[in-house]
Formats: sequence, C-alpha cells, structure tokens
Amino acid sequence: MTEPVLSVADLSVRISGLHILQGVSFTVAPTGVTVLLGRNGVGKTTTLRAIVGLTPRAGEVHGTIRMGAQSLLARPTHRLVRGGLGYVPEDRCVFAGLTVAENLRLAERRGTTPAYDRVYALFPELDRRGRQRAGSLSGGQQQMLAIGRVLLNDNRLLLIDEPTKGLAPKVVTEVAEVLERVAESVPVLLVEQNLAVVRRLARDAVVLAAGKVAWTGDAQELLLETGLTKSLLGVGSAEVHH
Amino acid sequence: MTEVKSPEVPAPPAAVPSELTPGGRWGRVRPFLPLVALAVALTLPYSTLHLPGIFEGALNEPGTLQLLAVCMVFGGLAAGYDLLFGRTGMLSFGHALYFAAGVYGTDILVTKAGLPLWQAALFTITGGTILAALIGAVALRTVGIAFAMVTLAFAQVGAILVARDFGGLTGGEEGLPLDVSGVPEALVGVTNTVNLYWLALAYLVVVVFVVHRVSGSPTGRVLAGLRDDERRVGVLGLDPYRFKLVAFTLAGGLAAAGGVVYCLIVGGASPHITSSELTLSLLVMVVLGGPGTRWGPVLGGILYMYLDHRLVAFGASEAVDALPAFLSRPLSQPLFVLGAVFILAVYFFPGGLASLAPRLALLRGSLRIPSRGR
Amino acid sequence: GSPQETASGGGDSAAPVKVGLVYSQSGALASYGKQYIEGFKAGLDFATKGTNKVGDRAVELTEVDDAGDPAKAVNAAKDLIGKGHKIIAGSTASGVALQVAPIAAQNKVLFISGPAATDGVTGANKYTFRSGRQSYQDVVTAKSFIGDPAGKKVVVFAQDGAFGDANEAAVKAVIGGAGATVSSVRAPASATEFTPFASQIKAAKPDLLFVAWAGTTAPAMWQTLDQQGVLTSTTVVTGLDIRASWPTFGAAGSKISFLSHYFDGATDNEATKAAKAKIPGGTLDLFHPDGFHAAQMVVRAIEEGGDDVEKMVTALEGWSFEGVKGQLTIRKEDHALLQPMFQAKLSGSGQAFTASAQKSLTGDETAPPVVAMKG
Amino acid sequence: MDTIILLTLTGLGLAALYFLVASGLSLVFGLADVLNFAHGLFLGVGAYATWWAAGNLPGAGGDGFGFVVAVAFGVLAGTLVAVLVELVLIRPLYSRTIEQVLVTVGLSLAGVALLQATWGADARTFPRPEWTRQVTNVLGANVPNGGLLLIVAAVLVLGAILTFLRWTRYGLVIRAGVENREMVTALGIDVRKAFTLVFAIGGAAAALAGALGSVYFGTVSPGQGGSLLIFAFIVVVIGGMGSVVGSAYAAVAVGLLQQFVNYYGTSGLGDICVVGLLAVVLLLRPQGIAGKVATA
Amino acid sequence: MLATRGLTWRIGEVAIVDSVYLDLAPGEFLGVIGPNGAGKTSLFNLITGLRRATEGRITLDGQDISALPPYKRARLGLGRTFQASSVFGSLSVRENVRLAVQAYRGGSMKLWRRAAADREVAAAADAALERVGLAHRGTALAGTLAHGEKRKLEIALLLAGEPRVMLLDEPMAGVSAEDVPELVQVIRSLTGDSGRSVLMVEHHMDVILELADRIAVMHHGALLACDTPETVMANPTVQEAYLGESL
Ligand SMILES: Nc1ncnc2c1ncn2[C@@H]1O[C@H](COP(=O)(O)OP(=O)(O)OP(=O)(O)O)[C@@H](O)[C@H]1O
Ligand SMILES: Nc1ncnc2c1ncn2[C@@H]1O[C@H](COP(=O)(O)OP(=O)(O)OP(=O)(O)O)[C@@H](O)[C@H]1O
Ligand SMILES: [Mg+2]
Ligand SMILES: [Mg+2]
Repeated sequence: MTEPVLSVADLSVRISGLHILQGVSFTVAPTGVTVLLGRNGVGKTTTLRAIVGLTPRAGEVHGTIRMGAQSLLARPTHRLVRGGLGYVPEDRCVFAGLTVAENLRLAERRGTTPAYDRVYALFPELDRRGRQRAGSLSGGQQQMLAIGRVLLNDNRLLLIDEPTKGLAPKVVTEVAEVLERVAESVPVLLVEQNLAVVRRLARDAVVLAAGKVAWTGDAQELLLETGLTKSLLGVGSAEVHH
Repeated sequence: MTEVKSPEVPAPPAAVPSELTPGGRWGRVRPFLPLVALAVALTLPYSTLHLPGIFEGALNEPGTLQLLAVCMVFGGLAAGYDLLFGRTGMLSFGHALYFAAGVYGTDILVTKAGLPLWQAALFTITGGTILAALIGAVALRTVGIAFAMVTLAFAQVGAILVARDFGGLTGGEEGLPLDVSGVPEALVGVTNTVNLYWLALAYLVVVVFVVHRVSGSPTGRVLAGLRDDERRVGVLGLDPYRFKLVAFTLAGGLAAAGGVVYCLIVGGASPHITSSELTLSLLVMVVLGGPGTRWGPVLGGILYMYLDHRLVAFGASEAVDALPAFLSRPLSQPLFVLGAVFILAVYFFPGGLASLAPRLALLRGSLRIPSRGR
Repeated sequence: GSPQETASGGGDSAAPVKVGLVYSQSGALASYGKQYIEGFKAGLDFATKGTNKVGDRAVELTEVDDAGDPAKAVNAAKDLIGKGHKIIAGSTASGVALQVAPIAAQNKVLFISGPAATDGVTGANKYTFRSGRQSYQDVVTAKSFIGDPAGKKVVVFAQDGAFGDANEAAVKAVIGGAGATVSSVRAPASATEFTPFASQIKAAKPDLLFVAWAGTTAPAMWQTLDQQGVLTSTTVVTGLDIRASWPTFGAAGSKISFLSHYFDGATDNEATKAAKAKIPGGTLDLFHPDGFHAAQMVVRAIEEGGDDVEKMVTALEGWSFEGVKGQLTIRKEDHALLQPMFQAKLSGSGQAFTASAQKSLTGDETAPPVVAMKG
Repeated sequence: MDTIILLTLTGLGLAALYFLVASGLSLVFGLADVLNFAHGLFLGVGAYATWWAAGNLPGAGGDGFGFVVAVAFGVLAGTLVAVLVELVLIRPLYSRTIEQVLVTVGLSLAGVALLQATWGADARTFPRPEWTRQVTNVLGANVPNGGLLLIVAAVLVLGAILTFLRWTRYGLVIRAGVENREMVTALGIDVRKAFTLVFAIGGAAAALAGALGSVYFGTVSPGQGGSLLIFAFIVVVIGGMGSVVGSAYAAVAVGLLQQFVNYYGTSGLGDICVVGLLAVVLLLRPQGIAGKVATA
Repeated sequence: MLATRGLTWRIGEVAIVDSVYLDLAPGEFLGVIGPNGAGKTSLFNLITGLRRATEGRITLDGQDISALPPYKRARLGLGRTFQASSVFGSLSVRENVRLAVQAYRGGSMKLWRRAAADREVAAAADAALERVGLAHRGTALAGTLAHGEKRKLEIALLLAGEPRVMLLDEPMAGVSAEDVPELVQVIRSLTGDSGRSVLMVEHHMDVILELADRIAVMHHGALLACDTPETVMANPTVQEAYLGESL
C-alpha cells in the first residue's frame, strides 16, 4: 500500500470536560473514498473538525494528525485549507446574506484559477441562481452550493460531512455521482449515514464507537458481511441493499 | 432551509443547570452560603471592625453603612435587570428609566406634592410598573437590537424630560433634594443611616427572592426557553409576547422599587440616574457577575458600585500620588481605573464572578486527583 | 459597637478641628475644583497667618472627591459627619450643593457651599452658607451694561434646565422688572449645531443679548453667533469663564461684553496679594476666591464657635470681611454672600487674551432680593 | 427663504458629521458584530492627535497644507488605535458579544479618562485654517465653511466605503465573516485580517470625524466623542445595522429633522423628534430603513 | 381535519407555494415528497403560522385558522418539528421537554409556583424522553447534543404537546442508519390508534413508503399529485422529477 495522504494517530478530543474522542487512529488512502461511519454522537463530526482545526475554544486536542510529513495540529485552519484541505461542514454553512455567486467567489483561493466550469457542469442550478441570496435556497440547493464551493479549487484531500443529508433521492444520486467523479482525482474522507451511498463510493471504512475506532478495513467487505454490519452499524445487510 | 435572521442579540452565556454543578464537600456547603452572607449582613452594623483600605472607617460608621446601602440597592437592581437580560435574553438599554421613575416619582410626590412617604412609595411603584407595562407593550413588538434601541429611545425621552425641568418639577441638571419633612424621623440624619442600610438590605433580599422564585417557576422555564429560541416557544403553544411583557413589567416594577429606596438613601434625585450610561452599567454589572446565575448579578452590582465610589478615594490616595506622573495621572482618574477593571475582568474571569466558584472547585478537584480520566 | 453611635466631636480644646472638603477632583468640573482647593489653602494660610491653627487647635483638612456626582457627595458628607466633622465645605457643582445642604441641616453641621452658582443654595437652611457668587448677581451685573433698561428689548439665550431657568427668571426679574421686554431662546444643553438658535436670536433683533451657557459646546455656540452676525448686531453679555477657556472664544472674544465673578487683576488688596503669593503659578482665576473666602469663613467659624455649630452660625451671620474680591458681607437673613462683581473686556487674540476691568459693582449694588430661610 | 437654505445646509453639515461617526460604527457593528461603545474614543484620538500634530509635528500646522498633514496624522493615529484595540482586546472575544460590550464600555471610560488625564478636562482651541472660520454666502444665507467641509468629506467617505465593500474581495470576506467566521476560515481565508481591516476603516472614519468635527466646533475636549455617539447610534439603527447607505439616509433625516424642529419648535423638541423617529422606524421596520443585514 | 384551500405564498412575483389544496383526514398519515426547493418547508411554515400566506385559507376541524398567530394554532393541536433542529440550547434535555409538557398543560402565568415540584409534568417529560430513547441524556445541555440526538429531542418536544396534527419536517435527516427503524417505530406508535394525523416531509423513500397512507408530491410550489403510495410511485412525472435513478 502506498503512503497514506492523512494519518491520524491517538487523537483525543475533550470538550468542556467531556472526553469525546479517546485515542482514535486511522489513515486515509491517497486515492478513493475513505468513509467514517458510526452512530449519532460518536464523534465523526468532531474528528473532521479536529483535522481542520475547528475544535471549539473550550476543547483540547491531543495526538498527531499528519498530512504527508507535515503535522496539521497547531496550524490555523485557513493555512490548512489553502494548503489543499477542503472541508464541507455538516450543516452546510452557506453565507445566507450573500448571493450564490458571491458564495462561490469567496471560495476562490489566491494564486489558482477557480474551476467554475467544473462546478457549473455538476450543479447547473448554481449558475442559474447566481444572484439569489443563499439563505433563501432550499436545503438541497444549499448543500449543492456547499459542495460546489470546495470543488472550485484543486485539493489534496476533501473532508465531507454528511453531504446527502436532507437531499431528495434524485439529488442524492447526483451528489453521489459527483463525489465519485471527484474521488477519481482527490482522496476523500467522507462521513455518511446513507449506506447506499457508502456502498457506491467507499473503498475503505473506519467505524467509530464510543469514542474509539471499532473497525477499519475494506468498506465493501464491511457492507457484505451481515454479521459485521449488524454488530458495528446495527443494520442488516438487506437494508444496505435496499 | 436556513432562516435569515434579523440582527439578533446573542443570548447571554447560558447558566449551567443546577443538576450539573459539581457536588462534593463544596456542593454541600454551597446552599448555606447565602444564609451565611445574610447573617454577616445582619450583624455588620454592630461591628466596630476596621478594614483599612476597604472602607474609610469602621463597619458601623455611617459612611460605611451608606456606601453599603447604595451598593446593595444596585445589587438588587442588577438582579432585577438580569431577569430581563440573563434569564429571558432581552437586551434592554432603557432599564434606567424605571429606576429613575422610582427616584423622581418618590422625590416629587414627597417634596412637591407633600404626600407622606408610604403613599408616595406606593404610587411610585405602581406607576413605575404601569409605565414599564405600557412601554414594554410597544417595545416588545420588536426583537434583538431593535428592541434594545427602542427601549433606549424611551429612556432618552425620559432623560430629556427630566433635563427640561417642566414646571420646575425635576430641578433639571441640579436635581431635586428630598424634602425630609414628609419622611419618617427614623430615616433622616446621619445617625439613622443604619435604618437606610436595613431598608436597602430588605430591598436586596426581596428582589433576590422574587427573581429566584420566578425563574424557578413554570413561567421562569418559559422565559429560559424564550432566551434560546422564541419561535420554538410559539410553536409549542405559548405566546412569547405575553411572557416577555410579564418579565419586562416585573423587572420594571422591581427597578422602580429600587428607585424609592435609593431616593431615601441619597436624599434626593439627580439627572445622573436617567442617563443611558446607567443602563449600560447595569449591563456591565450583570456581565461582571455572570448573567443568568443566581448570585452573579448581585455580586456584580455590589462590586461595581463599590468600585465606582471607592475608586474616587483610591485616585486621591497618597500611594497613587507617589507614583511617577505617567502612572499617577491616569490612576487618579477613577473612570480610568473602573474601565481598566472591566477589561481585565473579561480576560481574567470570563463568565463573570459567578463562574469563579465552580472553577475554583474544579481547580481544587484537579489538584487533589491529578488528571483523572473518565 | 452599635449602629446609632457616631464619633463624638471632641470638646477637647487642643484637639484638631476637622474640616471636610467635598469637591470635584475628577470629572467634568475638575479644573474648577482644583482652583477651589488652591484658593482654600491660600485662604487658610492667610486667615491663620501661616500657622494653620486657630488658637491652639490645628485645622485638619479631609479632602474627598465627589466627581460631580451628588450621590457620591452625599456618601462622603455622611461619612465625614459620622467621623465627627462639624464643618463641610466644597460643592463645585450646583446639584451637589443642593443635595448636601439638607444633609447639613438634618445633622446640624456647618456647610459652606463653593463655586456652585445656583440661587437655590441661598436661604436653603440655617446651616448652609455660600462662599461664591450666585446666578442672580451675574444678571444684575449684566443689567449694568444697558444703562436704562426701560423700553429696551432683551433676549436671554440659555440652555434647557435649571441653570437656564434660573438665569431666565433672574433676567425677567432684574431687567424686565426695570422696564425691558424680555424674551428667551432656549437650546438643549446637548446641542452641537447652533445655527437655528442664532437665526432665531437674529430675527428677534434685541438691544441686549444675555447668554447663559456652560459646558464644552460653548465655543461652537460663540462661533455660530459670530458667523451669523449676531455679535456685531447687538450688545452681547455673558459671564467670563475660567482663563483656560478664553482662547476658545476665538474671534468672538473681543466682541462680547463680559460680566465677571473674578479674573486676575480685577482687584488688588492684601488678600489678593496673599492669594497670588500662595497659589501655584501666581495667577488668580475664576474660582480661587471661592476657596479663599471659604477658608476665611471656616476660620471665623472656629474662632467664634469652637465646636458649637450654633455659635458658628451666629458668628458668620452678618459678618463682613475683606476677601480677594474686596469687601464681602454674609447677609444675616438668608446667608447670601454680598460681593463685588466686575465688568470686563477681553483684548488681544488667539492664545493671548488679556482681561481688563471696565467697572466694578459693589456688593450692595448686586445684592439679590432677600429670600425666606427654608429650613 | 434664506433661513430654509441656511437650516438645510447646516443640517446637512450636522448630518455629515453624524454620518462620519456612524459609518464606522455601522461597519463595525453590522459587519464585525461588535457593539463598539469605544468608537467615541477613536474620535477623540483623531481630534487630539490632529490638535497635537498641528502644534508639534514638523511640517504640520494649523493652516494650508500643514493642516492637511495634521489631519492625516490624526486619522493615522485613530486608525492605529483602532487596529491596536482590535488586535489586543477584541480579537480574543469574537462571537462573545456581551463581553465585547463590557470591554468596549470599559475602554470608552478608560480612554476618555486617559485623554482627560493627559490634556485636562477643559476644551482646547483647535487649530484650523482661516477659511473654515468664514462663511460662504449661498443665496443669502451665511453657511459656515466648516459645515461644507464636513459635507464634502462625508460624501467622499461614503463613496470610498461603498467601493470597498462592493468591489473588493475584502468587502466580500467581511460580509461573509459576519455570518460565520468559522466557515470563512474553512474556505482558506484569514478572517482575522478582515476584521482588523474593518476596525481600521471604522477608526479612520471616526478619527476624520473627530478632526473635522473639531474644526467645526473650534475646540476639542475629552467628552466630545461620547455626546456625538448617541446620535450616531441612533443613525446606525435607523439606517439598518451594517448598511452604510442606510446610515447616510438616516444621518440626513436626523440632521435635518433636528435642525428644523429646533428652529420652528421649542427647544429640546428636536432631540425628542429624533428619538421618536427612531421608535417609529423600528416599530414599522425593525430592521431599519435599509432593511437587510450585511449589504454594502 | 386539516385542510388548505388555495394556499399561496409569494415573494415578489414568484410563488413559493402555489395554490395548494390539501385535505388531511383524522388519523391519516400523509407523506410529502418533492425535490429540494419544492416548497415543502414553506408549506409547513404557512400551516403553523410562522409565515402569513398571501392567499388562501387553512382550516382545522372546519375552523379557519389562517389569521391566528403560531401559538394559538399550537394550542388548537398543531405541532411541528423543524428541518434544522431547533431546541433550547442552554436548557438541559429534560428541561426542554418539561417546558413543552408545561406549554401543553396550560401555559398560564405561574410566577410563584416551583416548577421542579410539578411531578406530573416531570413524569410526562420523562415518558416522552423514554419514548425517543433519550432518557440517559436527560442532564446534558441540549446545545451540546450530537445532531441525531437533537432530532430525537425535537420529536420528544413534539410528543410532549400531544398534538392532534403533527407536522414532521425531515425527521430522519442525519439520523444514523441504526436508529432509523427505532425512530420509525416511535413515529408509528404516535399515530396508530390515537386518531392523530401526520404530515411528514421526508426524503428517505423507504420510510415514507412504510408509514404513509397517502403521498403528496410537491413540485415548484404546486401539488403535483396526492394519492396512494403505489400510484404515486408509478407516476412517471414523479419518477423523473424526484426519484431519478435509484442507487
Ligand atoms: N461544543 C460541544 N460541547 C460539548 N459537547 C459536544 C460539543 N460538540 C459535540 N459534543 C458532543 O460530542 C459528541 C460527538 O459529537 P459529533 O457531532 O462529533 O457526533 P457525530 O458522530 O457527528 O454525530 P451525528 O451523526 O449525529 O452527526 C456528542 O455526544 C456531542 O454531544
Ligand atoms: N424567504 C425566502 N426568500 C426567497 N426565497 C425563498 C424564501 N424562503 C424559501 N424560498 C425559496 O422557496 C423555495 C422552497 O423552499 P423550501 O425550503 O420550502 O423547500 P423544501 O421543499 O423544504 O426543500 P428541501 O427539501 O431542500 O428542504 C426554494 O427555492 C427557496 O429558495
Ligand atoms: Mg455529525
Ligand atoms: Mg425543507
């Protein structure tokens, strides 16, 4: 196996006295999608945010997070992102007061050419609604904008938190397709609850439980083995296959 | 879909629910601390203890008692204001108006209309409460910063009216000394300062009791809900407007009562108390103490007033004079020191004075059991 | 101890006499306060012939800052009285004087109000005296500028509030009473733009404009009156403020007729010389006399009264003495301080204005009407 | 007729002054979400620095080009203080609005006291070019030149700020940062710089207001900023928080209303009318006349 | 039970909700689907009164409620959850639910009673928490809950009010796969026998199919179809506009 693009070792996060992550270690392969699974509240979002350096003020982070030879801890978020770490947050976080076009323009990074054609090809809606204020977009439209925003740039790694949450089935399929294509060129660390999407995209899987890593390995294998899915994710594989 | 919010006032930092406060030995002592404090306050006028640097004279001297009385009125005032700000999340910039209504109301009714004190007090408190209800009814049609500014606007009108001195009622910028012939003998004169002290203490106790009682009541729970998400409260089937109006009126009434007491303590009214700075200082007191906490606002109010009065003496003290000019000049400006204290307070005890106790407890805990995991 | 107990006021004939001075050391009136205390110390030195003692008894001063806030002043007064002070002096601001006066009466201590100019202090109560001038005396001085007021048109320009009210009322009584028609233009004390008021004044075409304006916006007000041509179209009278403010009159300075409570050079007598010698910088200013006179009154009160406040009061009532301003008399009926007042002119320009006396009025000429003692 | 012209032009001068104070306040208030009660301090610093420079700085003076240098120095000083305040005091407190209130209130108290400790409580004469003391005759009305100068300055500042917000990337960053700082960071932008910039702009505008306002008043005193601040706040709120254009409209409304009511009504009514206007606007349109948050 | 007549909401020229006629029978479970931006959440906002309709009427049990403020509609038995969780962040989970119970039991002003002493309220709140499986988180501050937990709390708040008509806006969004069946169970148990009606927006088709008696399809603000699940799923327009190619 080649060098991982991201390696997390012994990551602990405490937020106002609560020990949320307790020594999480995993790696992200340099190609394809690595999916982070686990039930509500195990700390998936917390993990992603610790990686991009967005742990809240009251929190403490210990352990190591490396991208190649470079340690990510203690570097400010905007540096990390400029260095090619794209992040799509769980609750979309589009700028409600700005127009769609302005939201995109904001995501441009200095020194690179923004790939508007790529974004508009994936989400023609964004082109059409360029002048609408993002706050008045529907949930799904906002999600498209949030994903479109990071795709404007070339990244070394994407962190995407539940991109299909609240999307219509048709859009879920579309987003999945987009992510699939994105993953061809950039590695992705994906948090996702929709197992159909996971099945379609994921190469590797990391399952969290009770603040620790419960399982790592091949994602497809995980989904195929009824016993494993049942014990780790609490669902029978029938449901995985719809 | 994300709602685009109108500029909202951020809710003040939340109080930790009582279930979460740390237990242990400290936890067992804590409920009794207020009683201890009350006992100290009750015995204080009988003590000849001299605390050099803290008070000018012995504890039972009129000067000390007077200062403490003023401090306690503001402790109560801050606690009442916290009912609005810390517990309901309403940022009013016009609270000084009801306090001023209390002070001027009493003063005018006693001095100009010649009413006996108890009648004047009764009319004033009723009037102040009605005033709060009327203004609240209008102002509460807005939310957030807009609400803050509408209340400020009403208070400003109050300030202008006082300054204009219509019919010589308010005495304009010179203020209106209280005519003590209508006031019971026991509340007049330096030797009776202690009675004013009792009065202030009683006011403080009443306010604290009312605020605790109300915030622990079913209505108090609704108010806490309003602080977090007003729209949600509406969808649960409660009328946010009505609850906010009740809180606003109640706080206004408490402030007016404080005004009555203050008028007696200071022996008159002066336009200082109508200024928007007073409301702002109420806010500072609450934040200094810890909004939405049980004792924070009271402590904040007492400390603020204490500093406000004592820094004047500090600035004039020899210790300050002895410093080189670039230090002694600013330090002899009481407002400079007061301002600097606010700023330092924010950085050294965020969350207000009230957050000190639990944090000290935490600190002690972590010292005893080094880095215990969970 | 018990709460009702207060420190007793001595009685020991060699114990120092405690005098409390409650005035503005900080806040907006800090520079008035500074002059007051300098004047007081010079006056004490003068009246005790450099010993700071009255008989065998040293005079012990306690200075407290009220920052211009009546609440703080009341606290301070109560504290001082509680500690056995029988004499309180000071009060830079009118609001402070009015609120401290009743405290003095309630506790039967002597109170000598300072620069506070409000007429309300006069006749406030038996225990309250004043060491400065009052608004009424200003107005009487203003009247001296127009000769015979009969048939003349006078406009008062004053800020809202008690200070303005008092001035307007005094002008109506003094100048209006002598036959002039008096009208007024009032502006909020917080106003920053004065064009509307200047226009109103101009439209009224008065023979005399009396301006009663205090505070930091005064320079802007004068400039506007000047720019709109008010100053050249009529006689404008106002009170001359402290020296530091003179440059702020700018070009308007030489066009105004000033009534003055005091300025350096207005008098030259023994007290003046003593004051000049003792005051840092050697130049007297508006409120130095108020402090100086207060000290003279304090010494007189102690000499005659010892520790007995009633005796102090009797000793001061009707007392006549030579002070920095000249001959002063404390009127027995209402404790008004009858004192000379001055007409002055500013000449020069920019930073270098000098004031010169045009005329001085005696204490009797400027005496306010007697008011009934209220308490 | 000439009274009306006079009142209108001087009213606009007053409006210009309010606008200069309010524009910075509005930016900082609406965009950086900081209720900056210390804004009056920046004003005071600008005024005192100009005053100091005119007397002490080589090349600067009270007239002609020297005066321009002095004002430039004042604006620079105001900007610098604003930047320092942001870096040292406000930066650790973003998203903790209430604590910011405490700090800025503390700062306004301490700052004014510091000015007073250094230069005394009394007003000082302000150096200013002879021209600003004169009046210009406009259709029979003697309009003070100081007021005209304020109007010109306000129009220039308005144009500059609008250009900045609408057409520069920083403008975009600032508008986005108001809503969600964290997310701006997550797009690879150092949002802290943008906020420092907002303070710098606010500080510069306030300092300019301080310098030109002192020219108009003829004096400088420590409390000057504070008394203007309350009307500036009213202007900001009527205009709609964060909307610079709204502030401009509101300033004109407030300035003219005050001027005319003070002339035709009784004294004090002007202020009450302004306050009434505020209440009415807010009750009808709680978001202010410009209506939206974070628009240029 | 609940009916909308020509309900329309325009912003400027655009109709976000376009002349919607809906009828909800007592005890009926109506699923609402539609592409993102179709106007589902907006429809909910109109029905609960957070937005005022520009045209049309809403009736509950024949009573016209179009002009009532949100809280009055809630009193009449209309409860909802929000698409973006909206819970009282600074209150504990338990206090959140108690507040909801108290609101339901008569929200008149009680300034002097001790809230904690009301055992009935406490018991009802605990029962609601138990039902959504949040009992163990009772003391946590609601603001610190993970996303999925907040969804559950939303439902508990709704439950506490015992509404006759429930409007659920994407209750499953962000709920982990493991918990979906459990939550479906909860929702089903709310409706089954009680005669309660439900209007639910959801993008999880399997959940909709499992629960809904009828499905309404919204598209560009208008009601495209409202019929049994089978018919709707077979509708080619729906297939194309909403479902797309299934994964
Ligand atoms: N600011 C915070 N303060 C206290 N606790 C927090 C905070 N943020 C998160 N937590 C707690 O951390 C735990 C993990 O939260 P996180 O959001 O990472 O979960 P998640 O795996 O993303 O869940 P979900 O699938 O619901 O999104 C939760 O129990 C949550 O309550
Ligand atoms: N206040 C508003 N201003 C302008 N447009 C708005 C506003 N509110 C909603 N919209 C628009 O109305 C449409 C419907 O929005 P709504 O939130 O109701 O969709 P939805 O069906 O709930 O979508 P989703 O499934 O993605 O949540 C969207 O196109 C949205 O952009
Ligand atoms: Mg998550
Ligand atoms: Mg929706």
